[in-house]
Amino acid sequence: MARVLLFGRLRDVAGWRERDLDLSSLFALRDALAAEDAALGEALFAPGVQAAVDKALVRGDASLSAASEVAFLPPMSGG
Amino acid sequence: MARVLLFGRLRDVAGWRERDLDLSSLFALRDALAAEDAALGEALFAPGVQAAVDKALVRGDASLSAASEVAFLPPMSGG
Amino acid sequence: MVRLQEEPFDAGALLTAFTEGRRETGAVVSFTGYVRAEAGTVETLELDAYPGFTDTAIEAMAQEAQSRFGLQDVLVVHRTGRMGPGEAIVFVAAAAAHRRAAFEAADQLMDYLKSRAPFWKKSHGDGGGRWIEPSAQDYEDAKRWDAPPETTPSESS
Amino acid sequence: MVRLQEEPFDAGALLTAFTEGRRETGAVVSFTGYVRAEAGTVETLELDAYPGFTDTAIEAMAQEAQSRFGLQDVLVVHRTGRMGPGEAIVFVAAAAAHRRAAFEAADQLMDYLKSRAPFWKKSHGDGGGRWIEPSAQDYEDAKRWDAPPETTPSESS
Repeated sequence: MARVLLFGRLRDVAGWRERDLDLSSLFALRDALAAEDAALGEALFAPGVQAAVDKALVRGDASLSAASEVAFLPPMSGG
Repeated sequence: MARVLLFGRLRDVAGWRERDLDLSSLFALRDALAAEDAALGEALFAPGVQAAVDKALVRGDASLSAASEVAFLPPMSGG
Repeated sequence: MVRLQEEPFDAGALLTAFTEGRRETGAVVSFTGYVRAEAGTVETLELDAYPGFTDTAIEAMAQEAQSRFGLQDVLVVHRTGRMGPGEAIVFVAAAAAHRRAAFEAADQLMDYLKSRAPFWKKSHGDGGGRWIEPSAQDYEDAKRWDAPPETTPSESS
Repeated sequence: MVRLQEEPFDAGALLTAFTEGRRETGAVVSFTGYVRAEAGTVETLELDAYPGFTDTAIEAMAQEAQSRFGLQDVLVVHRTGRMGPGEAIVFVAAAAAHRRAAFEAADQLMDYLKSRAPFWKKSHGDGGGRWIEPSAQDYEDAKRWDAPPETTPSESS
């Protein structure tokens, strides 16, 4: 059960901020979200959207454990 | 009777800050101060020392009235 | 020190606390950023942060500025959540022996914060909500500091 | 606004008053300068001003910065007389719609104040009193701003 967090406009698109999902890799998790919600899928694959696992940015795939925290981060606005 | 004000190190050299002197021009006033106190005279003619009459810097000579305020200003230190 | 908070802050009170008891400090520069009314177009601003990620990223920026400019101390306080016009959103203070270091550090830190800090910003106005990204100017401002320290703007000019 | 005073001031209290009720202001930069202890060498600093001349000169600097950088407001508070280490000697604040103008205005104003303001400064330390003039660095810093506004440091880099 990885915890999934959405930020910025991803929250508006999805209609939620936080969910628990039981998937073993980042790409599998993202594909599952896209399959369930096409608009969110499009937003997750949009340019500039990054993913963090346990508060560290990751490029490419990453394996997830039950305690993992996954965050999807649209382009940052600055402060 | 022009009022004469000294600032910065000129005060230390002269040993006074303010005096009234009855002279009709800036150059005559400066010469009188120099004649009376050679050390002050040297300090007044040192490079960078400016004079103000009625709070405005003057280059060259200026005539003085009884109500004139004359200030001798050594190089400014900044704040 | 970096602090994210939902509560409003008073910039002057932060400056008073920051400047207390500094006998070797010659210069303190502070920056306070506000939500502008922009003739009524911005009603409120909403700022999302990712706790544990956003503050860590800002702490890294603050430490980079501290070591680059030889600061004695640095403070960043940033609000999150909803804010109205006239409310302070960010406060940065830098203490140094000399003023140039304090000015440049606060300047760089603000440029980085405005363009690279992991926040997500939404303005709520007459036309509804709108997500905001850094302006081209913000990106340009931040790039000024990417050259090595030997060629910072003030030293090359 | 320019104020010369013998009394100590609290920079934070000045900033609080300066920032109050600004709905169109996006950025406030403040600078506070302190008498440094310098490992015990400076016991006190004595600053002579010429009332009616010194404040007029600083007012002209403040107005020049205000029009050059399009400031909404500017404040200079400068102490005169005797000050000890750790005491604030000068406070400058600049309010603008955008941060770049506020930073550059405060920066320029400080450079001008440090090199061109009509003060006479004496340090009283272990070795007796010593009159101080601006450093070569102070003169160089001030010269950065003498070019026309089109070529200020930040815009040319």
